[in-house]
Amino acid sequence: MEQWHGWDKVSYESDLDHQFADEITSIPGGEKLFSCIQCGTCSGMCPLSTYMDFTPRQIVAMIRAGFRGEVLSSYTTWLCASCYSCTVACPQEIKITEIMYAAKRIALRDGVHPKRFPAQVLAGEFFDGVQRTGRSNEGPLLFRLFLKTKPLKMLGYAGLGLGLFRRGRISAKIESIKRKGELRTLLKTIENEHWVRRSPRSEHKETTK
Amino acid sequence: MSDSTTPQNFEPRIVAFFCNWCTYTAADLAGTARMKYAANVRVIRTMCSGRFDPQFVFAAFREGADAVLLGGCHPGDCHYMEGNYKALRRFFLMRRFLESMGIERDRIRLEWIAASEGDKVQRTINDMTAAVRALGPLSMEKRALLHSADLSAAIDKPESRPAATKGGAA
Amino acid sequence: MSAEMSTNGAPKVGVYVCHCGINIAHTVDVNACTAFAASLPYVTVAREYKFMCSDPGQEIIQQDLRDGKINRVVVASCSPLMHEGTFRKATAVGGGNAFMFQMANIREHVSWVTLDKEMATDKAKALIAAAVSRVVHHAPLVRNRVPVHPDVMIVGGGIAGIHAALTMADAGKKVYLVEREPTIGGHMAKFDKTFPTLDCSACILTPKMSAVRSHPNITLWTYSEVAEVSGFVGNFKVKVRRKPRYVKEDQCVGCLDCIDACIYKTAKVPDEFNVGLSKRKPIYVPFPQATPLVAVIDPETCIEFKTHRCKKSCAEVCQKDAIDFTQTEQIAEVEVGSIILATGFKTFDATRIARYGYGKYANVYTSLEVERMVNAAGPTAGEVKLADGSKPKSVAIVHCVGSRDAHTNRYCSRVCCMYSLKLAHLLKERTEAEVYNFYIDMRTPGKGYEEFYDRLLQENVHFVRGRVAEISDWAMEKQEEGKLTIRVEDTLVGVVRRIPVDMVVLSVGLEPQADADDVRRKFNISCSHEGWFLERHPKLAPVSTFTDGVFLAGACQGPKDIPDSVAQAGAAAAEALALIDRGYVELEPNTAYSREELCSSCHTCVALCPYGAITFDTTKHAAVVNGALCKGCGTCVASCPSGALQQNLFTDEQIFEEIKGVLKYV
Amino acid sequence: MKYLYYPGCSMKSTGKPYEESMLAVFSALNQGLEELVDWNCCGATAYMSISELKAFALSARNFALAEQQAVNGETNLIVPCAACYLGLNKAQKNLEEHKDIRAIIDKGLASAGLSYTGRFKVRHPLDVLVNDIGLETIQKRSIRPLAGLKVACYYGCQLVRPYAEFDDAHEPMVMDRLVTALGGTPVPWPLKTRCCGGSLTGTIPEVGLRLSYILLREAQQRGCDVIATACPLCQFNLECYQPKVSKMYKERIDIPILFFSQLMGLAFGLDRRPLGLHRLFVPFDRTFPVAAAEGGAHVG
Repeated sequence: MEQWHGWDKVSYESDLDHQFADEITSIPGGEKLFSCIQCGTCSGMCPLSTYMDFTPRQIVAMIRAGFRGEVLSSYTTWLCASCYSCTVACPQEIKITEIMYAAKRIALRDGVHPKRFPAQVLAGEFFDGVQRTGRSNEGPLLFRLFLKTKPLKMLGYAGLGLGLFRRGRISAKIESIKRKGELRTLLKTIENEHWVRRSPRSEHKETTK
Repeated sequence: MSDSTTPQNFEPRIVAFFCNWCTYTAADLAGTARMKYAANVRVIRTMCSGRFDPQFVFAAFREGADAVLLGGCHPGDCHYMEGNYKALRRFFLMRRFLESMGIERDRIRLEWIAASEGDKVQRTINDMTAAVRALGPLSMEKRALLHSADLSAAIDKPESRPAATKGGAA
Repeated sequence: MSAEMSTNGAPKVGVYVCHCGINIAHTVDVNACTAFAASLPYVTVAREYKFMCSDPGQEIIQQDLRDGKINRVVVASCSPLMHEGTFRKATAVGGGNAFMFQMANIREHVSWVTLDKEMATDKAKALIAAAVSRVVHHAPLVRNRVPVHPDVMIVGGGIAGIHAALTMADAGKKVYLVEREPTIGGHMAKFDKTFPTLDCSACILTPKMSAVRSHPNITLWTYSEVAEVSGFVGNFKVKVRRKPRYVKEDQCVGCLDCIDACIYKTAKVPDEFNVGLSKRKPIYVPFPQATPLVAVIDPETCIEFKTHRCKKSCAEVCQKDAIDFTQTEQIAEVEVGSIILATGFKTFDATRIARYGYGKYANVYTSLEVERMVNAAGPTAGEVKLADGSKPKSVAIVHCVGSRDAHTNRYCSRVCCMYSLKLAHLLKERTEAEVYNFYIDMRTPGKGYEEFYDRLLQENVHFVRGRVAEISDWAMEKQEEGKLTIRVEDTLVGVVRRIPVDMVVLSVGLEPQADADDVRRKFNISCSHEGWFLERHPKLAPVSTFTDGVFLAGACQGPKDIPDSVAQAGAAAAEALALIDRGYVELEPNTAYSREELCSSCHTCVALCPYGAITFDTTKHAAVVNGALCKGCGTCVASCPSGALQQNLFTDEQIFEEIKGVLKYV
Repeated sequence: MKYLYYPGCSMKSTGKPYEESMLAVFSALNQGLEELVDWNCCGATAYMSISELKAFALSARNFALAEQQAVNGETNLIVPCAACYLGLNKAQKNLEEHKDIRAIIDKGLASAGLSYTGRFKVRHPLDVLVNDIGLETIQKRSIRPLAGLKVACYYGCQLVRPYAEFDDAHEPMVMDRLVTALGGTPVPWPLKTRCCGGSLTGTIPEVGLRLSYILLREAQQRGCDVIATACPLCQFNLECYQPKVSKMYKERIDIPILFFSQLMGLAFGLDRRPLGLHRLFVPFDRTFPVAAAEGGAHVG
């Protein structure tokens, strides 16, 4: 079925983004990424690496080498369940889980994430809900999520939803904090700072210029 | 942090006294490992931190230093058995004396840095330089005070027989 | 001796600024520094040169001295710990006094650590000014010579200690070899084969062990530890604690009848030599080639020591009456001129990595256990067996256990790749099992090492590049049931693999001995971050320490294999021999002295001196310093309220001048 | 010592039986918990995919509120949800280690009339029960020891990683020790910290459910009667999808999933309803007789 059309596997330097690693490693402690020895402990520990298109180790290598497009559009980061087994086992103390988050954030911002998974929708819904009410409301959240992503599958989960409802473990009521204004002010102030963190490496580059 | 009265381009001058066996060696190691750090610290070597005479510190302030850093071997590691303990006892007294003259605490520091701790030299010097930069230059009035003070009387030599000094310095 | 301005005429200082190739010149403006130096008081000559430490560089200084242009020398270059000796000598050769010299460290403390050129140049100038203003107040000094005791002590009887001992003894020196265990031989005695040649470890080691035993120049003290060290280079006094074996060493002939006669008919105590894989009796010899071949009684487990009611069949059967339950610890005291430390290493404790299941799963072994297992003289007579007695059909060898990991040890243990390859070969040979090696990087630098790797690649051993993530007993499929499953990313393929095996060998790394920190304090030396004994210079003085007369051999200085340990032991022996054959050491003249007329009789200094070098002379009513005992720390000087005590090379005046100089100009 | 209690959103919905049983157990031990007033979402994991800084801000508000509320000098914030435990700890670590982050969060808090010093320590109830209250007390209180009950202690991932200091990140033991003190038998199994699938069960079910399946299958194969959990999401994933998992892998999966606090309540002899046992999907009906001897459980 697959037909070979011929491809060019060379990556030209002009295809790569050498600022990408600096952008990713601007997270606190992110510079440890450059210490990677490519041992694969992360991938071996990861319970989800077997489903990923690139293993976590490969993602680290790709970030370091500047494969921006490939990293941001890969499924790997969206398959990360944030279980931190890679992070605590990494012999070089690279915060791999946080690197995954950083890649997810950039992919969402740039709109280049893979469209197959609804993970980003969940993230977005969660975000909006919390901004509004100060709390996450699992019932309404799940409801909206399924409406947005797979309305037909809703039926399959309807039983579960009903079961939860009957057992008093989910409700349609929206929980909210009292002092919403306080939270809004806090988040607004931070937003207005338009703060961008720099990686130590990119700062170093600047000072030595 | 930076105070509006502090000139942005103020580069503090910090005099350091390092013992030969641990801290001076560590500073050499930082060099060999090409660790970059602030150029504000100038090191004077003695054989042991036990040689650090409080008068050296006062002299440094008098002659224009904005801060003084002392470095010796970790407790228990002194090449001469216990010179660093003597340094510690003098340090507390000296700092109290300096504070009484209005010289800020952050301008004098004692650190134990082992021969293998090049990174600690780097960290200590960077931290201290930043702290002193924030404090600004030591004022001429305070320097003048050090000129006039009868230091040998003020700093009664802390040593006496070991039994009598057990239990701390300050 | 006074540190007043010398009688050597008015001070004429020569300043020499070194480029050190581009090491200094790249960051520091050498020309600006030289011009600056020329402007300083008393400076009559200021020059710069590419490499001051080279012969032509030294010649420049000597010529200026000979021409009478200068009588004091300042070299601004590297650290005094690097080349102070070189330039002092050059000063002396040029006709000056070696101590009319001062160094400004503008490499380690300036050019290598500063990014900004302007700031680096300013700092260099300040350090040069400090040196100049200090050297003006230098006085000529003479070095004292003390004789070197010709005997040597070697601590540790592994291959490094043994080799050093034989080298020294063959050169006619008297050697005390002190070993903590009941036998010498160390780790090497536990191995079956050695890489890369696969020659039998015992075959090459045991002849050396018996040579130690029979050598007339070697006093062998096993089951002994150094208790205390005092003195200094050339003249150390060492106290050695000799633990009781309860068997007279000079009587025991090594027939081992006592062991057979012990009322314990079966061995019950875990055998230390076999890392717990077998049992021994309370009276035992560690292994058949133990040196000395003398039994030891372990009082912790011996019935006689516990109940005093044993019928003592061991003593009954001994024809030489060598058993002596009344032995007590003895302290032996000896004088030696030099000491070689060869205290070795310990292996990493694999229980620290819970994911690898050591201690939880019976068939997870450490490499040292497997070394014993494959040894024909070991607990299984060379057979590789699982916990249930069967032969493994598949074995995983896991590299880098406790190495290259921030959670355990960051460093590479250096020997594990090669010994893992060796074990892979031996396991294949003994069991015909499928053998897997899991490695991060295959490190085989060494003569014949890469060739050995190449050989293994041809021996049908599997190599998977990836650090093992976990070892567990949960099965995802039929094949995995009842096995240990390795989960690892095959990084060369980019796929996570699960590999079921019968047996796991954890290639544990090397660590400093548990008591390395106590030992280094005893000998007054330093340790690196990881706890290895610190050499004086990693390249140029790898077997010396910062304490003169104390040398290092073998793995106590860092992970090392047998060839490197032996080479280093030879080097340490050569350094010690050089010291002994010179016959004397020259001491730094940085001792304290008393200006008796200024002493206010406060006695402060007397109690402070850790060496008892200061006494109070009641006739002179002044403290006096015994220069032979003084080590030159200067603590007394800093404490002297009247300024009566001074320290050569570090007088108050010199240091005050240095402080002034370092701040006055820049 | 008094504790402030931060529930987090899940404890009020899917994790309701967790909250009910935990409060019941603490009160049975005479240990009061005071709920943090007007707490907000911790910032949790999904939030971090969008704005890490805002996630820190949300956590910081909770800490600021706790500091306001702590009139009796409380410094411990009990956080039962593993995701909140991680989120709050992470925020605190970053505020402590990175001055730049601290500065901006401080600015935000100040604008809302709040302040943060960082004196509160985030504690998981397991940590508090075992290390503050003590297993001896718990054992004494266990009048109906869980004799013969084989328990797979499942810690999940975010409880022990990467910030918890009270136990090992891969081989934690506190819950095992707790179950032993309750008179039950913890079954050794190697998956106690392997991820249950987390939020992937909702977003990428074919993968998320497989992770749950692996755990359920292994626990069942080792003959466990029950899996004890310490996180609302873990409990939800392992329990609620059992029919789906059974269908997907054509294998009967049927094992009760309890919160450790529910097991404690049973051992303490509390009624079933206040422990939220009626809210389970896979029923757990076992009862345990009162121990014969005075003083409660006999633990070997």
